[in-house]
Amino acid sequence: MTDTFLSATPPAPIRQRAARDLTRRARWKPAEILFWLCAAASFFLLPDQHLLLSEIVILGLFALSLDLIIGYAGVVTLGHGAFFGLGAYVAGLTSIHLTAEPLTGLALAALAAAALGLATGPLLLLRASDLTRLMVTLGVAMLLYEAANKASWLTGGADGLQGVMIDPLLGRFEFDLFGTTAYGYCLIVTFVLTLIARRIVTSPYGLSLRAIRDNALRARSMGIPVGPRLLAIYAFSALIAGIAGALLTQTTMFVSLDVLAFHRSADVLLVLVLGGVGYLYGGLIGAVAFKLLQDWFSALTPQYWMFWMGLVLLVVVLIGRDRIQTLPRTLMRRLHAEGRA
Amino acid sequence: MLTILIDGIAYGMLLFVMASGLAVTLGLMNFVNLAHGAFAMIGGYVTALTMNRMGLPFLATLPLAFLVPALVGMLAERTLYARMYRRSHLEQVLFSIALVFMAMAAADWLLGSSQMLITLPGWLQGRFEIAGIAIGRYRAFLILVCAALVIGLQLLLSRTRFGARLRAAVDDQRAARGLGINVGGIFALTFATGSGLAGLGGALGIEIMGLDPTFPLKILVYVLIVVTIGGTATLTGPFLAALIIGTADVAGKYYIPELGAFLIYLLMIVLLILRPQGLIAPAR
Amino acid sequence: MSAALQTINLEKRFGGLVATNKVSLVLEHGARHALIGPNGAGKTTFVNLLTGVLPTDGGRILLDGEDVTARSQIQRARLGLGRTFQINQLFAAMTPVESIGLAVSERMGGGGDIWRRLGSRRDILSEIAELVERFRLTDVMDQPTRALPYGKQRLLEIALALAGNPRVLLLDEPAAGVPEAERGELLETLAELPRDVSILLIEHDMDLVFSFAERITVLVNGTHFAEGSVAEIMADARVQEVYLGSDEHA
Amino acid sequence: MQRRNLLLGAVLAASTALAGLPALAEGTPFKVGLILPMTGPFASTGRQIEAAARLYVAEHGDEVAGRKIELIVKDDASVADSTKRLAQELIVRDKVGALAGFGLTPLAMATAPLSTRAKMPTVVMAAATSSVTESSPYVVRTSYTTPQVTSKIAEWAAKEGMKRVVTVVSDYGPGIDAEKTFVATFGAAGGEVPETLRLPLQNPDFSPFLQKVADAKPDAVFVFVPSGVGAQFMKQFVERGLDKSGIKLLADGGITDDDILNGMGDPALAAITGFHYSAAHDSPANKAFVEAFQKANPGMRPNFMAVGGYDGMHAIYAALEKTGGDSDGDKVIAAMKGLSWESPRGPVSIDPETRDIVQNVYLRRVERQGDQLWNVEFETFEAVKDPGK
Repeated sequence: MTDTFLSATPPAPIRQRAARDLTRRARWKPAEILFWLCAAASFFLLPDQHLLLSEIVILGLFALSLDLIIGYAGVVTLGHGAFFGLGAYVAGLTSIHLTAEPLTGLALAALAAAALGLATGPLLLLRASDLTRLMVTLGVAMLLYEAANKASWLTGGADGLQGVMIDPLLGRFEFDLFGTTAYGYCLIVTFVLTLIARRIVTSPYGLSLRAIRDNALRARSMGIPVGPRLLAIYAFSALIAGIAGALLTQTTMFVSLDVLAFHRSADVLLVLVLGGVGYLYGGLIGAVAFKLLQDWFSALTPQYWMFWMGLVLLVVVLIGRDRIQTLPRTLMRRLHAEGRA
Repeated sequence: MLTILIDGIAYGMLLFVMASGLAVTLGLMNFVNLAHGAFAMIGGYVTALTMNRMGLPFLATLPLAFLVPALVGMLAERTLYARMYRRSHLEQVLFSIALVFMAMAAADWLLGSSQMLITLPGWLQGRFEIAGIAIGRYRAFLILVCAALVIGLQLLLSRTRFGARLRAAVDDQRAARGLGINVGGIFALTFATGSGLAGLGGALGIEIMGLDPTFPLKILVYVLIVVTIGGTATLTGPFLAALIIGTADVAGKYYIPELGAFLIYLLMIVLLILRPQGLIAPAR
Repeated sequence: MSAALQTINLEKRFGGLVATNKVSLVLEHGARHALIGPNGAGKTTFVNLLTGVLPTDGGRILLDGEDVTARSQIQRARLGLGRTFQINQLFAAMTPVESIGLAVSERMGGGGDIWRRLGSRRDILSEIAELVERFRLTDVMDQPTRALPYGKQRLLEIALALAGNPRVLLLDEPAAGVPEAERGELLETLAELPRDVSILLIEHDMDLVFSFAERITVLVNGTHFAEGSVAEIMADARVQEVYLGSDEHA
Repeated sequence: MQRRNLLLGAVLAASTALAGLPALAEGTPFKVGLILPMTGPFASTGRQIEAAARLYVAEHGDEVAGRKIELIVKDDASVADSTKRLAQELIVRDKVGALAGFGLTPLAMATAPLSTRAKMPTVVMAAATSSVTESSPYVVRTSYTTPQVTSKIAEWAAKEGMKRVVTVVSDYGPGIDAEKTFVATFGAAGGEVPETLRLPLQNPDFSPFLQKVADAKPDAVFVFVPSGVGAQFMKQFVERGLDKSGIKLLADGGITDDDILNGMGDPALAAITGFHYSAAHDSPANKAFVEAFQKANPGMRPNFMAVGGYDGMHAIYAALEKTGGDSDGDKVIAAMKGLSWESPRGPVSIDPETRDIVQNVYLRRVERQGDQLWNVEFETFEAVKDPGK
């Protein structure tokens, strides 16, 4: 067999080099560690900002989920709000009808969103243009929105779902007015999920996703089952989006129809593109930048903040986000290189 | 029954005029311009302001509603859009949404956030009857104007030198340049035409859809639906799509009101599953 | 014993144009078989039919005696049908190690592992190392593919196909576009391909065909035109006229 | 991880200790957090309320009972979770003494639990669903409720001898509220509602629904749609000649919103509306209000949103006056209960039981006076309570 040919010479140094190359992406980079240190520091140093920070982290987690399919699987969607909204409603309904324990709500929301992802995923596998995918996913999200509006006996319709009460986290930490528990909770959930997502995108499975994104023709000819692989990441991405939605419900103790609205899906895409796709932190960084700018501008001018927001986005795009973004990365690489030397 | 059909066709025609410019930029120039609605809004405001503040008659404002957005479009194309042609679609999305944000805030600042309304001239109000079918005068007017536009546009693209040059520029920029075609100029003109059409659509649509600073986002989804279902390869595709969506929406709400808002999305999903490349797919 | 790969009356039409006209071809085990033909003879269409990129309009395809006509591209690949592409189909952002590792781990059933760390399976690592060396990619193994010289990319193209441990390998113009300086390396590597892999070489370049192939099939206008040993084909006057003649004009 | 938990616990303990939120001492400013949709589709609501609230402060001075009044305006773009977050920040960070604004029902509903928890007086200046005041004992409303107005329209229609009325409402909370109230009240008075139509919120063309109305051949059609949409509806109503075919157009006054009434042109003349406020209300208080408002905001005419904001500020001022500057939430709310005053819209009071506004409901028709259109009142129902409770 071929093996005789292959096992002719077992070159150990080459193997080591190969191993080093394969583990390269999974290695923790200083900037990543710095990012999480900053996040942890913000919890202790900025107690006044916990409410805004919670909102940022939730949006960031939502954008991260989108990055998994856009950045890693190369499939664009404009309907990711469907999963976010479903998670939000499931968490709200769980607290009203089943249990007010937050982690149960989180788990159920995740399951529901993943199930919806599995059910609607095949629509994305149509041989179609990006535009078609965008619109099909948008259509699904809008259908869900209208359904939630119609089913007001269940969802409260346009008035919103009332009566959401969440028990203290782990039975100890009550969700306080300052948003401290909420922020801690969101931050830890996001951190854990990022770790899991990170592990997945650096696994052999994650490598195969990148291969499909870069060259689906080749991937098929290598026998990679493209459809199931994409479906799996879509469902996982939906799961995370559902958790982000559930976090929003649990920290605000309210669900309204706009969790499913078009602007939810559009904003998250904006945030992700602003932060950059395909390196997992784009969503989180984009959320920080977007929300801080928005908060700052709307404090200055509640009526016309959108103008300044638009202007900043415009300048960012025109200068080229790459150039802005690679700055820290080039710095990092330089540091890295020095560290090695 | 026929009244409903005519209402639907008029609505579809209106959608087409607004969407046609997007079909051109997206299909021919391969640029995702989500700010398309902003040009429609400019056209709408031009008509509303010249009518309400300067007392121009409705018809006289329509050429202005085409020209002003076209000029703004050309200016924006030369200064901003031209830098974005080579970027990824996602960046184009970010770029054009940023423009939408700015346009919405600017409109709010300049003109206020309330609905802007116009009063049509008497001969366009009310309705008339042909063979027992009642037809709204304005809707008949819409159908006529839009039909003329559709034909004109088709002729422009297929029969004129400009159309031929545009197609050449789109097929292969480098070759077109080699033939001495001013590709940048062609693109600017095309973009201006698309923006002007959007503006005209916005002006014609005030009476039906209203006009306020959120207009660009409000029509965005409808316009995208039309372009996606129609496919970006031809103008005939979006035209058919606009008619289908227009009549289906109106008829659906009349006959099965319970499905009301669902219908348009369901229809879109089904059509896209059946024809993922659009009604009229690009030739291979 | 059945052939490694066999087609029976394979057909493909595009509208009115017959691209593949009832082609029957037998690829023996361990074969070094070349498929040649002038431009537009339907060689690439034939490869696309074999690999399942295009659906057939008639006829059957047997892989080791098993009918795979209705199987998908992915299933055929899993059954041991490997291919290279006329125009490189590589993963531009990945390194050769990653690309080859992907192919190896897919074959070993590790491609769907979501929790394992890359580079943690020793068996896979060994195979990567051997393939990297075999295909003379050692120097560039950890550089992004897009930065590789064209000849190296061509080698990687073949390495990826071989990494799937195919029983049958279709090489679609492997030497196309390779600069003269890098050509020798490529030819050597081709010559060293393991004997137990049955190879169908689709080629334009006669030097390569004559040095590599033991048997030749000539395709003209989508039709099986002639077949025989290298010597027979070289001596065939009809082939000279139809094929080699037209090649001079091309 | 252990250490992290400990730290987390410590911070939580420290912050819950602060959560008591002591009522601020006299002399410090009394801040009012005004959360409004300033951008997006409901931006005009925010604009009107903000303008009116600022007008009130300008007219009445920024000091009450020794406390300086500060307005903090925030934009929630009518997204409920933003409203909630902004409210929370205003409470814990800016230490406001009262929250106000709330353009839409879900925005108020999202904030209500927070008001209860922080004992925060919350003045709803716009949202009109009946149940808003039931969502928290700290909520007071100075706008109106949909059933309050709708029930009187239905009564009037029955009184005028109408037998068959079709309802057309936008398919969302307030619309459905209006539909239910109309059907119940009109039915109780012996009328018949042969068809109830619901419009999707995203609905650019009304023709199919108007065709249905025409098919049913009723005496009148009752309409409830968000205010910007109303103008479109009336135009298409007239375009189809429904007014000439003898179908009367009854509506909640939002449809002939004073803010944009002038732009609607003659189609607006077809409408008979019921509402709690018209800029044409004939009283000295209103004349002064309209004049001052237009002087401060050229080109704008105050509408029902403005009067809700104006009266909301009055409620806050009057309550502070009563408590002598004490901003304790319970005391402020207690002071608001039972307040009564002469508003630009007419006499109003706060029902001590429900904390909802009690006011006159007027029936109006649109008339042209000079080159302007006005909602002219022709019938008054006095001191109407919200029938929903």
